[in-house]
Amino acid sequence: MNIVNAINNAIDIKLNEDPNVLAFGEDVGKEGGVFRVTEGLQQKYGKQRVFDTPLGESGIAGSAVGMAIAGLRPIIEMQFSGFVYPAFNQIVSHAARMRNRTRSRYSTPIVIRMPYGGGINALEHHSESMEALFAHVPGLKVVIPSTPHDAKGLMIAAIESDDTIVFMEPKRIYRAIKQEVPEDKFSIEIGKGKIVQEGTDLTIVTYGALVREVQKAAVMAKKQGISVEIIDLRTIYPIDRDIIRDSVTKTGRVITVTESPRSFSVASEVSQIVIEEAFLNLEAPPKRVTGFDTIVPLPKGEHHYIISPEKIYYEILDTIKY
Amino acid sequence: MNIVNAINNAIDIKLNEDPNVLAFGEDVGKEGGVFRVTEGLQQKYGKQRVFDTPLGESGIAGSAVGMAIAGLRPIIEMQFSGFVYPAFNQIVSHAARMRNRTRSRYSTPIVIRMPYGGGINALEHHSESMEALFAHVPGLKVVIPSTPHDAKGLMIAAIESDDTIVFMEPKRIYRAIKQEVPEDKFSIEIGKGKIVQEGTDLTIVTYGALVREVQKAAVMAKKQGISVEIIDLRTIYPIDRDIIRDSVTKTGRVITVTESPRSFSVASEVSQIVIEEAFLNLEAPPKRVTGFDTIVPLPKGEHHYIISPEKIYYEILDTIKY
Amino acid sequence: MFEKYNPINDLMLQVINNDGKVINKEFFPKLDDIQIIKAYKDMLFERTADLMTVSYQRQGRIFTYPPNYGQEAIHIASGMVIKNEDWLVPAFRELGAYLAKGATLKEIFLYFMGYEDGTVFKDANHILPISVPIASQLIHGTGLAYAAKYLNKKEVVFAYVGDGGTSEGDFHEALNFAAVWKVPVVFVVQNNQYAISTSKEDQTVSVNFAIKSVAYGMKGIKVDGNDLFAMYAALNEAHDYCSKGNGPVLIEALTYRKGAHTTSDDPTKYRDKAEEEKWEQKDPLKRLKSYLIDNKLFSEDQEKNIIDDYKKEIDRIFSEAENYEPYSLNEVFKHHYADMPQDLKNQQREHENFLKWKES
Amino acid sequence: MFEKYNPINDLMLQVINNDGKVINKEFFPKLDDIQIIKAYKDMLFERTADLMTVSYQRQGRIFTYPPNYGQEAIHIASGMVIKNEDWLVPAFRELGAYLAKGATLKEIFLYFMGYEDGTVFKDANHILPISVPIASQLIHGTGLAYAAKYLNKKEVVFAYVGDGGTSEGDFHEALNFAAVWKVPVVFVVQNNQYAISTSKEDQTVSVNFAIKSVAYGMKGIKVDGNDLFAMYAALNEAHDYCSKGNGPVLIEALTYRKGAHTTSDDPTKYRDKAEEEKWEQKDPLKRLKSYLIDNKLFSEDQEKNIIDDYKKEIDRIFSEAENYEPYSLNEVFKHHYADMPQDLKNQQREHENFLKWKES
Ligand SMILES: Cc1ncc(C[n+]2csc(CCOP(=O)(O)OP(=O)(O)O)c2C)c(N)n1
Ligand SMILES: Cc1ncc(C[n+]2csc(CCOP(=O)(O)OP(=O)(O)O)c2C)c(N)n1
Ligand SMILES: [Mg+2]
Ligand SMILES: [Mg+2]
Repeated sequence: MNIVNAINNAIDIKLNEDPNVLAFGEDVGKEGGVFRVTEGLQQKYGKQRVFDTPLGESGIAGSAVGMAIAGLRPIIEMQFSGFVYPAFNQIVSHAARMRNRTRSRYSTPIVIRMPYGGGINALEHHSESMEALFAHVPGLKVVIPSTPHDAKGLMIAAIESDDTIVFMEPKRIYRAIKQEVPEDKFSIEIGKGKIVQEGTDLTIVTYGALVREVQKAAVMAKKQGISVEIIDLRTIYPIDRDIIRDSVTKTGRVITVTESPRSFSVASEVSQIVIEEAFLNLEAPPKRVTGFDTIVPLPKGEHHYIISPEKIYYEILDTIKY
Repeated sequence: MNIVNAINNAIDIKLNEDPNVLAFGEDVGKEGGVFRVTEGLQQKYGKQRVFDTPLGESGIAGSAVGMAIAGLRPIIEMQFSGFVYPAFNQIVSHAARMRNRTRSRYSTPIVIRMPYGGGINALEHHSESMEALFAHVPGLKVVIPSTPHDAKGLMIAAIESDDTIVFMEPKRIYRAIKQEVPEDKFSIEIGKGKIVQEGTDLTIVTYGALVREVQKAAVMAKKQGISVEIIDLRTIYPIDRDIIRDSVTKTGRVITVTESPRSFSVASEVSQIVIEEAFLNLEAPPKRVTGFDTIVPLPKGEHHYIISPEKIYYEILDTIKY
Repeated sequence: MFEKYNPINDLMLQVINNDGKVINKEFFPKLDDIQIIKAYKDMLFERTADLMTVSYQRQGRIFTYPPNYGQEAIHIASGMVIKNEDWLVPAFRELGAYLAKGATLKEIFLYFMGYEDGTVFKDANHILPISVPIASQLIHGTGLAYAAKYLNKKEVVFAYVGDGGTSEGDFHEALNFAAVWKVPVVFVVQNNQYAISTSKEDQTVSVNFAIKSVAYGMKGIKVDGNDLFAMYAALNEAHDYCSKGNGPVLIEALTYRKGAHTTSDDPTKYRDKAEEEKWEQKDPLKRLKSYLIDNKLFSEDQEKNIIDDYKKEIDRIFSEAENYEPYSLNEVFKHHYADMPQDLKNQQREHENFLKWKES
Repeated sequence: MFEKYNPINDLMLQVINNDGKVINKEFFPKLDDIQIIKAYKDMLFERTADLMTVSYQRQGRIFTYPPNYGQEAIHIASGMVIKNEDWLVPAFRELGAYLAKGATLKEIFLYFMGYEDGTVFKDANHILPISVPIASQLIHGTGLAYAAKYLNKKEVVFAYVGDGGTSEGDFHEALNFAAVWKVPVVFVVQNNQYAISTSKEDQTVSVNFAIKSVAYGMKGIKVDGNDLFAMYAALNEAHDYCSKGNGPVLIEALTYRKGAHTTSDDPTKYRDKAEEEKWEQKDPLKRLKSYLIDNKLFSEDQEKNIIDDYKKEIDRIFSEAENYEPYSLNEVFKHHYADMPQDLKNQQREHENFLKWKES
């Protein structure tokens, strides 16, 4: 299974199991989404449960809020994360707040799916990584898988969660990784990171499509005798402090790698957590390797922006030398 | 002059000086805005230049983009920062990007004004501090004054800037501080912080309505012989690295105080800058004193959320003891 | 009714005139005298409670409050039509409708005193909380109606918005989605002539608000919102229409916000006495009272007594609200997530540590 | 014209039928034969360029591309009506209109090869870049029109959107603001029956798209978008109407997206051959060619030669684009701010240091 299959499989399992689960969005029904993540599901579950909506992100997110209050569990798609902004008001002012506003009377168990991230030679607005925007909003949880296995387990958990989950899908690796994934239902706890690879000299915290790139950089580092521990956050909010603390306490050095703009990013938050949790263990300043504080360039310029394993390796050397 | 007068004065000066300057938004014209920031300006400059719009934030921000392309300099108001989200798409996808998208052919010299922050016993959505959301978006600048003098100088600079400026106004102190402010035009450079008070033991970085609270805490600290240096950032993006570096290099200790939710906040970014710029000078981990990762409670619960001088003082002691 | 009052022709459904005379027998609703008397009393209660709330605010006993007076016919008629299983999706200026749906006045007071508890309406069935971001709630109405249809429930959703709110993009998306999905939701535009200081003319230049329904291929009707009978008739017809699976309806209720936008607002800045007086003639209570008195169903004397009783009751409820339990720190954190993140727990604990230190 | 074709009655302005016969003399526009022949050639150029671009994409020489074919009459008529001082506010499927406005085909190629340079249209006056976030550009059109009115300039704004785009909140706000402000902007809905895979029926249940104008109190008209004469007549009338200070106009141009949504899309998933064939009868080029041939203004032989020339020219332009200068790191940073933050400068310098290290 690749990530697309894994997410499809997770949604399929939940649609099958729970009649309250619905999946909708622009082009989600008949053609199964522009990335085919929901392919075949309308055919299987009917037009009332898996469907195309009019072209309006606010309408999609807002109607999901209403449905959720009525007891349904909508899985909605924003066609690209760059097009979530028209829905921002519904997400921030309502999905994230309805439970608090009604003192837990109503909750909004909505999964807001959206492909995100660069590296696919796309038009403008099709390449951004703005997870920090959601992570800063009280009342939301933000999940980003990096493997088919995790994508399935996290999607099941997201659909079953009574909270609103922003589920960001690293489209660059939608089909790039194939894995054996159990056919049965399983879930992965939201809020827990994963040690992708153990190491002793330096910790790299990352997530999404960059986990693979970090792994490549770690191979380069290994050749120089540098042992890198890699953490895949999997959930951006609530972030897994424990896994970060335990790792950095051990290694004393940390780099956070994210493809988003640098300032006010997830990397800054991870560094803050590190200094809160492991200040005295630090042998070098927590570093961030990120996109620039720029818009992702159109394809011909994107190689400048995209974070290469070499760049990560270069920063590893810098941190180790410190 | 208080902050309301100062901003009114700045807008007045620019309306008078430059026929391309317009000011509009919901209730901005006839009644001069719900906080009276634009009071009297429609009477003075006419309905074509200072006016009420239909109730649509996207329409307000989006039409400002069009006007700016045509050579005008719109100053628009979001009635409260909690109501900016319907305009988020226009701000993030267009105002922030038009210049880059057109390789500097068109720029969007727009000032997006919005009262923000808590402490005024308001209804829901009237108390948030979400400046980090804007600060993370490439292409925007984010300005927050804390005194009448700065409000005027920064507003003049914002109107004269060819960039899109998110101008957040700390409504809690709109009328709380009176200052002598020069009647003539002057401007304050965007991107430069200010040392509010010099000190040697610890740096506090803050902005907006909390500058005053930090000053109170510094008085408490002084009684204990602790000398606090206070930095008012004034601009959130681009943030003034130099002033932070120079101060923390000297004091070795830093706390960032902001009323926004904690995670992924301006405080995290400041800490990151500190560790990038002054790691070896640090005698304690950079700390953040912030709102909770919660929605600002309604007035009866707001005292729990609001950051008191005592709380800041408490954290000063903690950092000094480290 | 929807054919006859097609908004394209800019007609308005009216049943009684300003003097309370029935001018449109065809649409006089099937209500018996007892129901009509009760409706009037409910309007009286709403007005009394509303005016008293404004004065509590002037006394500094509650925070900013958006008064309802002038718009009671819409609210009370809504309350009469909306059934227990139906959904009420409020904006924030529908006091009588909340109360009819089972919200308590105490809760309303609590809300404007600054407690989230006050917008839960915990004993009311199928009601949403007060919604401040203009027009955004309409889409929830569409979603609720989708759920009703999907789950085969006999529910109709009633979602409210102001004249100003019709300009928001969310108004457009809510109505379009509802029409495409053909779901049972009645959108009620309380056209009270103003959005804060912004007049209807600066809001839209369409012939009326009801005609906006045409853009979505849905039924729409303009109704005299100060005429209880007309409002009841239209809402009831809309309920019926929706129940039968015909899809959504848009009702424009023409009315006037007699008071300020909120207690923080000063209407003299943007409207004149002459206009206020013109609308005074159309006051919904006055009109219905004339009808009742003409038909010997009610007397001025009665009114005085009733109001006195109401006042006492309202004062009692208000002091109950004033003695509500303190807002604990726990309440700040507790309701954000079904599964609360450790970070929130830590933040609460840290703050408790600070409070302990502060006390010592 | 707007009275006669009031969208409430769901009439459509058409001037020639599918066979190119004039069926509506009243609205046959004042165009001489030379203009008409040129219009046809421009449509032919657009189609040729468009089809070749799709094939370049198939060869992997450009990235995703949204084809225009089927919609050329709208674009070329627009190009004929839009004056140098007028503004063109594109969505992303108006190729012929960009070219007429002064954009170059080379730029278009550059854009879809992945250069921002390709959307600057630097020699074209008063044109906005291609806009991807659906419907958002319409509000820029309203703002430009406000500026034109405020600055007393004789400019009319033409802003484009698809059928799908009419569902976005921004469509609503753009039209409402324009109507309230009474500013000179013509909104053109290219109703090509689909928004990616979503059919018009799943998009709205209004009678037509032009009728949405009624909600804003503005003029609207439904036009056969595959009929160059009808499109020209309507656009010209709208230009005139706007120029005279009457406020905005909404034009629905009924057409069909003959190709895929983009080169990444596969329409066989959601529409059938029968439908495509039905629309083939209404192809805008075929219809105008029939008219020309009937009137002895053009011959099939000519066409072949013209297309051959076009192909050569297009190929030449394409290789020019393929040899465009490399995209420098500086270009990534340079255009974000008039006054570039130090942070951006630092980030660029750091990256340059890395590149130096990498090379060594
Ligand atoms: C999205 C949004 N923008 C602005 C506001 C501030 N605001 C509160 S009420 C109001 C006017 C509402 O007018 P209308 O819809 O006519 O309702 P009314 O107050 O007349 O009942 C405005 C602008 C808001 N609450 N939400
Ligand atoms: C706000 C936003 N949401 C989603 C998309 C993805 N998207 C690109 S084109 C398109 C369909 C547009 O349909 P229509 O408006 O009919 O124009 P057409 O493609 O038919 O010319 C969608 C959904 C987008 N670009 N912007
Ligand atoms: Mg109103
Ligand atoms: Mg289309």
